[in-house]
This record gives sequence, structure tokens and C-alpha cells, in this order.
Amino acid sequence: MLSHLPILPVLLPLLGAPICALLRKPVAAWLFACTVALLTFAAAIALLAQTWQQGVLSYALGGWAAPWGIEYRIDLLNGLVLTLVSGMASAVLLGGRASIWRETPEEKRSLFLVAFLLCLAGLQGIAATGDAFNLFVFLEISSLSTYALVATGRDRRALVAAYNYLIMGTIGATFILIGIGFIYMLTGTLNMMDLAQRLPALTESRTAFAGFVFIIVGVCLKLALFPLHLWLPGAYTHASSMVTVFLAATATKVALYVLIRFSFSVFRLEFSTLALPLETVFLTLGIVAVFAGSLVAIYQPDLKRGLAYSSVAQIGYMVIGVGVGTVIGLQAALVHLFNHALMKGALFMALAAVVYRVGDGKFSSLRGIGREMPLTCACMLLGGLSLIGVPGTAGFISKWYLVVAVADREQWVLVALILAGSLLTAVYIWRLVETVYLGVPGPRQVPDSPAGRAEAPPGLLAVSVVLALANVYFGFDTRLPVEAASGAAESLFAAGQP
Amino acid sequence: MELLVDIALLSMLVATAVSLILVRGLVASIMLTSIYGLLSASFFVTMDAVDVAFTEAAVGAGVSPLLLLMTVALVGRVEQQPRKRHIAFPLLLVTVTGVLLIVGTLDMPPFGSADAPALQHVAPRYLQQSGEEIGIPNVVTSVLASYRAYDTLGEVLVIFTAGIAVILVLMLPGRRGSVPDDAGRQRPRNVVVNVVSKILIPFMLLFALYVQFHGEYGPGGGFQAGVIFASGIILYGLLYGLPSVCRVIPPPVVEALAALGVLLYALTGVLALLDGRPFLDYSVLATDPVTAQYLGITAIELGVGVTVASVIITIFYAFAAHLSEAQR
Amino acid sequence: MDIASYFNYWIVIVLMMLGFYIVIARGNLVKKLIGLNIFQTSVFILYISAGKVSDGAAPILTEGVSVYSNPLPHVLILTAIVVGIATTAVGLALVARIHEAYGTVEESQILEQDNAC
Amino acid sequence: MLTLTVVVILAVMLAGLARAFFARNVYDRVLAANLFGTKTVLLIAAISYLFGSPDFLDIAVVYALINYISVIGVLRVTEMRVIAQQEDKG
Amino acid sequence: MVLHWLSEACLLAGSFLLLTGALGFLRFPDIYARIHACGVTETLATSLILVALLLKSEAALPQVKLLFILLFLMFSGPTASHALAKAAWQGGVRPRATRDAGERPASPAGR
Amino acid sequence: MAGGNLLLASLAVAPVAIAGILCLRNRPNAREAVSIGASLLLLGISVAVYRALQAGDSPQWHSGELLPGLRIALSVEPLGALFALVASFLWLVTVVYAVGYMRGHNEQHQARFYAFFALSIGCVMGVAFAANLFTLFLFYELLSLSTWPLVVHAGTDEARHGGRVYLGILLTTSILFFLPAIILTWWTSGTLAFTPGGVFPPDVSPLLLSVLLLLFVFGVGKAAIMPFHRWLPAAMVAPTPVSALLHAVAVVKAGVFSVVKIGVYIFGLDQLAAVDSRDWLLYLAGFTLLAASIVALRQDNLKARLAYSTVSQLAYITLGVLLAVPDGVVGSGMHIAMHAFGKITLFFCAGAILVATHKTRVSQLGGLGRQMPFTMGAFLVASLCIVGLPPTGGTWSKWYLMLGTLDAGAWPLAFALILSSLLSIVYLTMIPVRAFSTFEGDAAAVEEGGIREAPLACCLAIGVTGAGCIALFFFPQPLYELVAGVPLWGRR
Amino acid sequence: MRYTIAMACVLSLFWLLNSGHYNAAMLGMGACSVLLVTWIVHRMQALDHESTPAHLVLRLPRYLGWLALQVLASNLDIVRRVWRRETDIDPVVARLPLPQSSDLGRVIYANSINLTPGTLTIDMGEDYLLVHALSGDLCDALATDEMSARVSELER
Repeated sequence: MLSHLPILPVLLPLLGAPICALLRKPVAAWLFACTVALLTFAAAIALLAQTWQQGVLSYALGGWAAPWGIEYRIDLLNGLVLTLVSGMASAVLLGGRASIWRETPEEKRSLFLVAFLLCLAGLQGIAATGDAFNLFVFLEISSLSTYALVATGRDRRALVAAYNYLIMGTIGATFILIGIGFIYMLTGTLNMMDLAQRLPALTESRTAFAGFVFIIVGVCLKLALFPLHLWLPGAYTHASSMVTVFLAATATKVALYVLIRFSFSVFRLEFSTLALPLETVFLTLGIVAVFAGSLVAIYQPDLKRGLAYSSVAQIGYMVIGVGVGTVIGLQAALVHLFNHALMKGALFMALAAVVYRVGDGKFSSLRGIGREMPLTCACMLLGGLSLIGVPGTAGFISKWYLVVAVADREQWVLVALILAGSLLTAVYIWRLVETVYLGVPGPRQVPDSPAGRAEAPPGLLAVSVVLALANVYFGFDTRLPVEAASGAAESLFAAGQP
Repeated sequence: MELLVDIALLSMLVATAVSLILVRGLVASIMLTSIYGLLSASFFVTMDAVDVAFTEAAVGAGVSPLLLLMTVALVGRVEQQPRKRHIAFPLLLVTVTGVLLIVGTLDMPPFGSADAPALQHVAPRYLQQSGEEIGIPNVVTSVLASYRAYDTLGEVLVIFTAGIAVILVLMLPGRRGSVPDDAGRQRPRNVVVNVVSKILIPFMLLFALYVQFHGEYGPGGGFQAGVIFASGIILYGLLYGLPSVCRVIPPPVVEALAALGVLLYALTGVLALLDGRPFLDYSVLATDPVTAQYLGITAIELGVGVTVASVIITIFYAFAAHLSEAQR
Repeated sequence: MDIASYFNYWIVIVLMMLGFYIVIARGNLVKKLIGLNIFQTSVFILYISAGKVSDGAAPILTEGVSVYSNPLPHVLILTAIVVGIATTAVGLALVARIHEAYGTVEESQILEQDNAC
Repeated sequence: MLTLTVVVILAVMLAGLARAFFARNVYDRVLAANLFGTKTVLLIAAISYLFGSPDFLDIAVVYALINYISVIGVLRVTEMRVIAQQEDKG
Repeated sequence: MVLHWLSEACLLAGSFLLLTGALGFLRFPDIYARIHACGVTETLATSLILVALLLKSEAALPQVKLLFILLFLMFSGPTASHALAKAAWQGGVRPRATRDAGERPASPAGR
Repeated sequence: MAGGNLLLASLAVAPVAIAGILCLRNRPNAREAVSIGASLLLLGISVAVYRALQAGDSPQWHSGELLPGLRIALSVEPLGALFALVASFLWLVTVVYAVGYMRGHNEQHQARFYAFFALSIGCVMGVAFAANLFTLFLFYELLSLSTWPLVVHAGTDEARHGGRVYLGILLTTSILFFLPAIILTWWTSGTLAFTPGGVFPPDVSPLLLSVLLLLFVFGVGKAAIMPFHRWLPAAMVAPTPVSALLHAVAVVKAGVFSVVKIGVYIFGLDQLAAVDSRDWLLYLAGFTLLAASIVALRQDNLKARLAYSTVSQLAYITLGVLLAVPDGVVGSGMHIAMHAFGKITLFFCAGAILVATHKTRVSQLGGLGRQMPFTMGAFLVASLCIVGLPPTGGTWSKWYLMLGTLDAGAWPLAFALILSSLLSIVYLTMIPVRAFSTFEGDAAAVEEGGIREAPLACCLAIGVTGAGCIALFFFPQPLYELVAGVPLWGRR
Repeated sequence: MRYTIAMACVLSLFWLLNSGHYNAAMLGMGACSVLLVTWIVHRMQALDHESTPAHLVLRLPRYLGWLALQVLASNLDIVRRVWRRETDIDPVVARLPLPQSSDLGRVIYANSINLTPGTLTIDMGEDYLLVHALSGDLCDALATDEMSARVSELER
């Protein structure tokens, strides 16, 4: 079975989803989905370990060799993303039952889980594949299931958010499709490695340029890079809590992975920078995203929406890392990719626990909740500190790398702006902290929430605590993300050298 | 001559698209969409893309206008005159995209050239060796179901996802309470249409199955078959009402079939894993490689067909149930 | 450069622009989806055009024919068509529910209602 | 002669398109679409002979089927809710 | 040879009928009249063209398929026309009839 | 390695204490016993570390690499040992005081208060024993965060506002200036370890060093160099024990301590003397100490006056380091301790007055000497200590600071120091003097009855620290030896 | 049962004619397909004399032949009308009696009217047909009841 490791993290949820659809009882479906997610996670970890030892793994699907058939090509980067996504999925499924049950009507629960597994399969498929078109297909699987998941939010605005996401996401996917079409026409192949070998000869080609631009724009739409982020706040805000946790922690990360894969592996860096002033574009957009996202986040009356805008800002940081265009910059982006998943996972998970108790995520409902749910709020606090980048948390590590990367290019203004960005983060996080700990609680609407100390259900709480502690743990023991990121970044650059 | 047909079709496509922008009525738009689908399908035929034409005919001119219409029946068919709409920004965006697209075409291999890179690298092998390796004449099916079978699995999963998504959003009859029973209401009986359709439906269904099993030899395959099959069922549903069609094929069964189709496909691939070969390697199915390919392709095409048909029927059920509920 | 040899592509581009325009400029949710459909279909036409070989035959192996059109774009577009219909179906389902919840499918009115509360 | 036929079919399609665009009511458009459908069947049949690959006839069969289904579908749906007439008059 | 010329003749006639239908489709004043015009092309022209093609082909399989197409169209065409007319009638569209059901008793039955 | 464990233990005390406090949150006596026990333990550890240092041992501990070349590392050097000793000793005293104060004042959420109190001291220990800049920064930031709950303890709007200013300035400076300075240092020199003589290679561009020094001095917002001093008065909304410990000892001293360590072990005195921007900073420090004194003069709120006094005194310490001469460093080091004893006493007194009479304004204190003679006596001693007059310890530190300015040839600064000290006589020493002398208008206040001192625990604490001020005048030798070793440490 | 077998036979014929591949596997799948469709149609309760009008097979060709002539004739008529300068139409709506008793017969009658250009059934009631004709004389021709009679005969 070991030789099939590359396919398992995708195959398991892929098989699991239809089986789950056959299970009518929600509880059975949930147990099954958890099992599948955990197995996927285990497979992903094993895969990561294997890539660590053996380097790149190639897996020819259907037994057809690479350019003719579809190939899975797993290196450290893929391994890291696969592990991250499946890990978050397991966490959400294991801990989120109470929240899902609360926010989804009885008859939709098992379908919700099916859609969740499909989304997982889609994301894993994107992260694992070595074929450009296959990537598009799995992108669509994940997108479609995401639209449905977002639409399950209780508020009617969830529907509009899902619709907007659908339109924007489809435009993005179609752009990617156009781009893939262009480069296919030039090279005759869809395999990423093969493309990478053939594209350098085509640096002059305007078609390759257009293809590149289309792919990048399409991916940035999925990534919600400012100013293409318009779908994100609505989707995150109105989706049901667990969906938000999962999306915030994984979906944009996978999109970032695609961005990196295309701009560094498929199109070599020389090509990318030749074709577009990528550095300028990414750095500018990234920093604008940081400020725009953070500033808007500060003024949101709803915490969920605020955190959604914060995601826009954090994506800005990652894109800056990519835009720096050095090994360490890429490493910074990847480290932040990993860490941000943990932060936002912890924050949204704890928020889900709060929402479970008080009914919504408005600041006015969160007043003084720190006394009623001390542990949950502590988790939120840790996540927030990590988001700010306080030393001793994972967020600090990523900020550190980012600043070092930018400093390496001697772009001091950018350093200042990046740091100023974290101050803005501090502002909205501190608004949260003040509300939660110092606010005077108002009347509660949710009828069955007991007065006084009432922590969230154990599952939600446990996962929040685990994620929050992970933020601290990875603030000290940075080996996993940092080494994987540096290995991945180096190999991406090594591949880029002629 | 080819060029003439080509240009004529393309011009009509443009005309249709322009009309779509100008027309405000939604039903009118849908009719134009359906015309657009027909035109593009015809265009695909002239481009030798028969399988695609097949699919586009079934989808672009069949299922998708139908779904659109059912939605419009729900939401009303008038598009409102925009009060103050800024068209400058969309125009700009569209122009930029257009310019980029044109730039993209500048260095493209000329239309129809036989020495385009796309024909030099991967494709020749499909054309030259699929005959021996796969043993079926339709190269598109060979590529679809064997060389790039994994893509197709993804495709099936996409359609399955769509089914799940639609149920999640709209719910199926039977999931939300009981099947709406409108037997009490007098529906205008349409003798002519009903009788003729009754005669035609069996042929449609059988033709769908014919397409299913002859995909290896000519245009067609699981997807097209599924759509046609579903269309036949939908026709029945439209004429005889949702409760009747739900009696013929109960919603839970369709739902289960959709999942089973995916499973059939995926498990065909998993069989190879058990023997230590890569996923979707059909050679485990038989000792003779060509027979194995044939078996594998048949199996997965069946999976595709079952899933596609079930999902489209499911989607129809969901919309129809919603519609009949809204009417009440 | 031979203008005629690119005519096909340019028409396709016009189609894409028209579809894209409908998606972003129209406020009716159904119409947007229609635009999306047009947009996607146009991309399909682009792919298929690129796969065409002059005097080639449909890629169904036949005795005595040696020039075939490129089968790979066909395969890709088959998949893409499926993706398109899937997206449309989900989008329409959402529109139906939006209508149920808001009583309208005009973007501006939905926005108004959301802002009101 | 086949060429002529194809040209004529295309011309007829164009007429259908024009009618679909300028139509004053829904049914005209449905009629146009229907016309378009049957003409497509003919066109494909004719083309398949013109280009010398009669295999394509399966597609024509499908068109014939699908066209019928969609026209009936359209009519049933328009009937299901005799949608208000404002669109035609407006 | 005879067959060839026969088929050419059929094509010519068919094309002419098609044009006629289209012209009628464009010129006729109301929906019902236009349905009649379409009917022309639907029935005879289609048959003629398909028969012409049938005559052109040597193999049996295409002939069978053409036959099936013809059959389908013969079934579906009139039915669709009828359904359309009925829908239009029910939708409240009234023909511009000079003699309104005058020959036969009773008023035009609406619904 | 035993020494290393000692250092780790100093960090571990706080979490253990917190756990104990939270477990016993509903039993005040047990809770406070835990607090006191923990502070005793910590003092013991500090002493043990000090003894180890005396014995020529240098305990060390470090974690695995967090970032390339960066670890969390702890070690002891004289200044750190001094700081740890002072902080842990004063913690003990403050806890005792807090018991009296908090009970006397009926404060809410006392468990939370003690817990964060312990956490803050834990962070201070981390700062004191940090072996590299990275570790220092880590605990420095944690200290900011863990003191915020103490500052906003009251939970009122005013407290919140104060908390915002407090955290806002501290975070802004540390993120905008301190962090980039650290990263730049790491980027140029490849290490962040505190190294005797500095870490920068000789060929570093002077401009870079100038910028770095600016970034460091402004980045360490806790050192309260103008214009980043606003947080200090803002934080005075906190309960008095907090103000006492944190804003006389822990937080502000962590700031100047960081400045001293950076000056001595990152730049090295020799290199520091050559940095161009140092002159500007020296004058800025001079300006700060004068300006803060003048502002203090105008404050009527007692705690605010003390706060500005702190700003002024902190500038002394910063100035001492920036002089980049050994005497200056000695003066700074000693002043860390002297000012700590003096200022904490003053705060204790202010708190005692608050508890006993609910008076917060300087203008209300006339004649209070009759009512609270002990408190006001201690107040007098402590203000002398701050001013730098015998028989208090402040004399020595001011003496060395003066020596330092003269050594560095900075006459104007020497003048500023003297002027500021004179001013402090006015704004500090005048308070007890007025309290003991009876003016016409104050007579009414006196009539109300005899001696009404604060609770016993408070008085105990005031007595201890006040005695400390005097004791340090007579026995400054151990302190001097410790501090005098700083410029030479590591060169042996 | 009779209808089921008839349906299966017709479907099999359809498959065989269409398929063109006559190996065992294909035939097997064909058989399965036919069975499946028959079963579904059975479930649809659509197996009756309407869907499998086997009883008409003998009489139908004659009727169709006659109908073809009618169609041809009326086509020419319409062509003439279309190409006139002033489109020569004079539409009428008329009610025709509907003597056929079975649905099938009615449908054949109605569709025959539809097949013939110039006349079009708009609606079908219990005992009447609402017919739209392009001109009065076409309507009158229908009213002669020849077609109706022939259909009734067919039905018998």
C-alpha cells in the first residue's frame, strides 16, 4: 500500500463522499466522515514523511506515463498542503459536530457532511496533482461543494454570498481554463513538469504571456487577493460556523499553493518575472490588501466579518512573500500559509463555540463573554495574539520570516508597512479582547443558553484548545513548517534554474 | 465550404450573443441561449468534435435551458430595467480581458494548422497508438476513459457534487416532508402531447442506452447517455407530473444511484490498487490488455452514465418540487 | 500574418467578451448565469477551434484516414461542459432560494434589502 | 447541390435568429428555437454527408430527440405557471 | 445514376421549401400563421432532404438512422406545433382571424 | 546545568503560582498564601542565582532553534542578576502590600489580579535572564500583554482608555521600531546573543548603526523616552500595587534594563560612543528628564505626578548608558535599583493614602502628616532617594551619573541633571514637608482625629522599602560590585 | 403482457437496426438495455395500446399514403400563398367535431391535421377540436370530414 501513498489522501475522501451519501443517518454519516478525514490525515502525514525522506514522488494514474496520462507529483510543498488541509478537515469534523447539528436542519446534515468530504477531496486533489487540467477539474469539485456549504448558512444572506462566490469563482476558474488552453496550444502538453520544460523556450511568445496572466488572475480570484476579494467577506460571514473554519483555514491556502505552483514551477520564475512585473504587482497588491483588509476589519460590527476581512489582509502578507521572489520570501509565504491556517482555525473555531452559545458573532453579543466561556475566549485570545504576531506564537515566526525576506531585498519602506499592518491587526484584535473581557453582557437571545459559566460543547472546545495550543507550539517548535517550507522553496527555486 | 459554414455559424453566434445583451425578457434570453447552444454544437460538428457536439446538444440546447426555464417560472421572467447602472467599469474590464485575449492569440499557431505544437507532442501518441493499446476506434473515448480516466473521475465527481449541492440548497421531494401530491388539482390534460410522448419515451431511453454502449465506436458515451436518459425521464415528469415520475423512480433511489455510479467508477480504479498497480490501471481486469481496457472503459462509462442520469433527474426533482410548492 | 487564420479566434474572443459583459454588467441573477453560460461556451469554442486540423477527420479511427483533429481538446471540453452545467444547476438552485427569501432576483433590490436590516 | 442545401439551411437559421430577436411574444421565440432545432438536425445531417463522414448521424438523432424534449419542456413550464404577459407587451 | 439525380432533385425541392418556410415565418402576421409556415418546412422539406441523403448513402446503417430521424421528426414536429399553438392559446394570444370560428357553432373556447 | 535549571525554575514559578491561584480562586487566604509563597520561592531562586554568579559560575540554558540561529536562551550576567534580585524582592513586598490594599479597597476579581501579577513577574524574570535579544523581546512583549489586564483592572471606561494608550504605545513602538531593529541586527551581524563588547562587525556602516540605535531607543517604549512616554501616566488608572510594582519596577525597569543591555552587549560601549545618533539621543534624554520634571511639577494628581517623575528618572538611566562610559553604566545600573526602592515606596504611600483617606490629589494632602505620620515619613525618605540626597541610596547612583557626564565631557547634561534634581525636590519633597507643617487652610483636615494609618500589611511593606532606601546608602558595596562588573563582564 | 412483449420486440428491433455491432457482448448489453427500458416503461404504466399501437400496423400504411398526398397538396398551396406579393392568407379559427372515441384515434386525427400545412389544432376538448386554418377554404376542406372518417376507420 505504501507505493500508493500519493493517491490515498485524495482517494479516501473521494471514495468516502459517495459512501457517505448512502448513509442516511446523520450520526452514522458523521462517524464515517470523521473516520475518512482521519485516515486521510494519516495518509497525508505518511506521505509528507515519505517525501521528506525520498524527495519527489511520482505516481502515474492509470499506469500511463506522465505526459500522456495524469501524474501525481508530490514534493514537500504538496505534502505540506495536503497535511494541512486534511488536518484541518479532521479537526473541523471531529470537533464541529455540535455546531453543525445546531446550524443545519436535521435532514440536511448528512448531505452537509457529503459536501464537506467532496470539498476535502477537491482541495486535496488540487494540492496533489501534477497535471494542469486535472487541477482545474478538482478546483471545480471543491468550488461547487463550497458554494453549497456556504449556502447552508442560516441567514438568507448566505444564499446571496454563495451566489456571488459562485459567479466570481466560476469566472476565476474559466480564466484558469483559458490560460491552460493557451499554454496547451503552445506546448501540446498539460503535465506540469512537461510544461515547465517546454515553456522556457517560449519566453517571447505573447500567447504564453496571455496564458500566464489569465492563470494568475484566475487564481488570484480564487485566492481573494485584493481587489478580487469581494466574494470572501460575505462567504465567510454568512456560511455556517464550521464551513467558515474550514474555508478560512484551507481554501485560500490551496489557492495560494496553486499560485506558487504556477508562477514558480510551471512557469519558471524567469519567465514569470519577464512576463509580468510580478514583484511590483504582488508587492503592491499585497500591501494594499494588508491595509485595506485590516482597516475595513477594524470597523466591522460583526466579528466573523471582521475576521473575514482580516483573512484578506493575511492573504496580502502571503502574496508579499511570493512577490519578494527569493527563496526566503517564498519560505515566508509558505510558513505563513501554514501558520495562518492555525490562527484562523483557532479564531474561527473558538468563535464557532461562542456562536453556539450566543447565537451570532456580533460584537454586541460578545460583550463580557470572557467570563462565561473563559477557555473558549482564551483560545480566541491566543489565536488573536498569533494573528498579531506576538513573539512566542506561530504568527511571530511568519512575520519574522516575512520581514527578513523583505529586508533582504533592502525594501525598508515595505518592512515598515508590513509591521504597521500588524499594528492594525492589533487594533481589531484588541477591540475583540476588550469586548470579550471588559464588556458588560447584554441580554441574550438564545433561549437554551444557561446563565453563568457555560463553556462550549466539549468537541468544539477541545478542538479550539488544540488549535490554540498549536499556535503556541509552532511558535516555539518551528521545525515542521519552517523546514518543509524551506525545502519546498529551495526545490522550487532549484527547479527554476536552467 | 467548411470555411463558409464556419464563418456563418460564428457570425450567428455573435448575433445571438449580441441579442442576448439587448433582450430584456428572461424567457427570450433562455430561448436565445438554447439557440446559442445549438449553434455552438453545430460549430463543434464542423470542427470534427463530434463527442463535444453531442454533449453540447444535450446540455446546451436541452438540459440547461430547461433548468433555466424552471427557475424563471419560479422567479418571474422580467428582467428589470436597471435604474442607474454604471456600465463604464464592466466595459473597461471586458475590454481589458478582450485585449489580453487578442494578445494571446497573436502567437498562437494559425487556425487549422497541422504542425501546431499541440499536435506534435502528446496528441500523436493517442492517435497512433490508442488503436493498439486500447483497441477501440473512438480516440476521444480512449483518452477520456483510459489515458485521462482520472480527469473523467473528477468530472463525475463534479456532477455528483452538483447533485449534492442542489439537494442541499433546494431539498428533494421526500426529504422535506412527503412527495407533493397534486393529484387533487385538475391539470389540463394534453392528449396529443401525452400520447405521442408515450410512444417516443421508450425509444429515447433505449437510444440513450445505445449511446452509452456504443461510445467506444462512435460519438457518445456515458455522459451523453446519462443526459439523454434523464431527458426522457424529465419529459415524462413534465407531462405526467412530479408524483407520477417519483413513483417510477423514487427520489431516494436516484440519490443512491448517483452515489453508486461514482462508486462504480472509483472502485473499478481501486481494483488495480489491490493488485499493486496504479489507480485506474485496468490491466487487472483481464489478462489480455486490450480486453482489460475494453472492460474497464465499459465499466467506468456505465458509472458515468448512471451518475449523470441520476444527478440530472435529481436536479429536476428538486426544481420541480420547489416549483410545485411555490405554486401552492 | 494571415488574418483569416486567426479570424476564428477573434470571433471567439468577441463571444467571450459579450458573455463576460453580461455576467458583470447585468443585475438580474438569472441573466448573470446566462452570461456565464455564454462565456464558458465561448471558451469551449476556443479550445475546439484550436484542436481543429484542416482537412482532418473526427478522431474516430477509420480505415484509410490519416489526418485527424486533435482529440485532447475534445476530451478536456467534454469535462468542461459538465463543469459548466453543474455550475449552472447549482447557481439556479441558489437563485430559486434567493427568490424565496428576498422575493426578487435583482441584485440592486437584494442589496437594498440587506442594507435595510 | 448539397452545398446549396447547406447554405439554404444556414439562411433559414438566420431568419429564425432574426425572428427570435425581434419577436413580440414568448411563443414566437419558442417557435424560433424549435425551428432552429429542426434546422440544426438537417444541417448536421447535410454536413455529415458534405464532409463525407456519415457517422455523425447519431448526433442528428440526438438533436431530433432533444429538440422535441426541450420544446415540450418549454411549453409545459410556461404553462405550469401561465406567466404574466408583461414581457410580451412591454 | 438515377438515384443521384433523384436525390439532387429532392435536395433542390427541399431547399426551396425551406426557403419558403422561412419566408413565411418572417412574413406571416401572427404566431399561428407562422406555425403554419414552419409546418411546411417541418414536414415536406425535411422529408425531402432526408430522403435525398438516404438516397446518397450506400451503407445500411446511415440509412436506418436517417429513417429514424425522419420518423422522430414526423412524430415530434406536428406535436410540437400543436403544443405551441395550445400554449399560445392558453397564454391568451388570439389569432388575427378574419372569420372567427364563425362556421361552426359556439364561441372560441378559452379556458 | 544545575544553574540552567535554576533559571528555568525562575520562569516556572509564575505558571505554577498562577495555576495555584486559579485553583484556589474562591479562597482568599489560600490564594494569597500561594502568592506570597511563590514570591518567597522566587526570591530564593534569585538569591541562588546571584550566589552562583558570585561563585564565578555562569548558569545557562537554551532551547532548540526557533529560527535559524535563534534560540530561547537564558544566562546570567551581573545586570540581570541585579534586576532579578530587585524585582523578586520587591514582588514579595508588593504582594504583602497588595493583600492589605486589595482587601482594604474591596477590589473585584482578585484572583485574576494575582494571577496576572505573577505572570508579569515571570516575564520580568525572563527579561532579566535573557541571553539574547530575541529572548528579551519575547518576554518584553509578553510583559506588555500580561500587564494590560492589570492596568484595565477596574474595567471602567477610563481604565479601558488608559489600557488602550498603554498597550497602543508599547505595541506600536515595539513592533514598529524594536522588532525591525532586532531583525536588522540579526541581518547584519548574524547573531542576537548578548556579547560583551557588542556584536557588530567593525565594518558596519555608521548610518546603519545610527538608525539602529534610534530604533532601539525608541523601540523600547517601556524606557519612556519622549515622545513615547504617554503610556506611563495613562497606566496610572491601575490599582496602586500595580502602579507600584509595574511602573516603578517591572515594566519601566524592564525598559531601561533593555536599553542598558543593548547599549552594553549589543553595541558595546566603544562602538556606542562612535555612533552618530547617540548625541541626538543624549540630548533627547536630557530634554526628557527636564521636561518630565516640569510637567510633574504641574500635576495635581499624586499618581500622575509620580508617573512623570518616573519618566524623568528613567531618562537618567537611559542617559547614563548613552554616555557610553563605565561610570555612566554603573550609575544607570545602580539607579535601576535605587529608583526602584524609592519609587515603589512612593507608590505604596500613595496607595496607603488612598486606602486610608480616599485622597488622590496633591493639594489635599496638606497636614496629612498628623494623621499618617509613618506613611508620610516614608514618603519623605523615598523622595530624598529619588532626588539623590543622603542618607538614601539615591545619592550613589546620582553621583555616578554625574561622574559619567563629566567623564564624557557633556557639561550641558551635567547641568540638566542637577536642574532636574532640584526640580524634583520641589515636586516630591515638598509633599511630605507640606504634610507635616501646618498651614492655615489645612487645619480643618487635621481636626478629624488622630492617627489613621493604612492596613498593617501596607505599612509593613512601606516600612521595608523605606528602610531599604536608607540601607542602600549605608551598604552600597555589594550593589556597586555587581554593577561595576557590567562593563567588564565577559572580558575576564 | 401482450404490450410488454410487443414493446420489447419493437425496442429490440430498434437496437439491432441502430447498433451495427453484433458481437456477443454488445448483444448482451442490448438485451439488458431493452429489458431495463421495458421495465421502466412498465413502471411508468405506459404500456398500453397507445404506446404500442401494434393493432394499427396493417391499416396504417394505406392511411399514411393518403396522408402523404394530402400533405403534398397542401404544401403546394401554402407555397403559393407565401410567395404571393401580398401574403394571401385569411386565417380562421374553427371548431371541428371529434368523432373518434379513443385517445389514440384523436391524436392521429389531430396530428394529421397538424402535419398538413395550413391547418393546426389549437386545442382538443372532449368532443371537439379547435382548429386554426390559414384560410377558410382549407378549413372547409377539413370540414368535409374525409380525414376524420379515414381516421375513424383506422381506429376500428
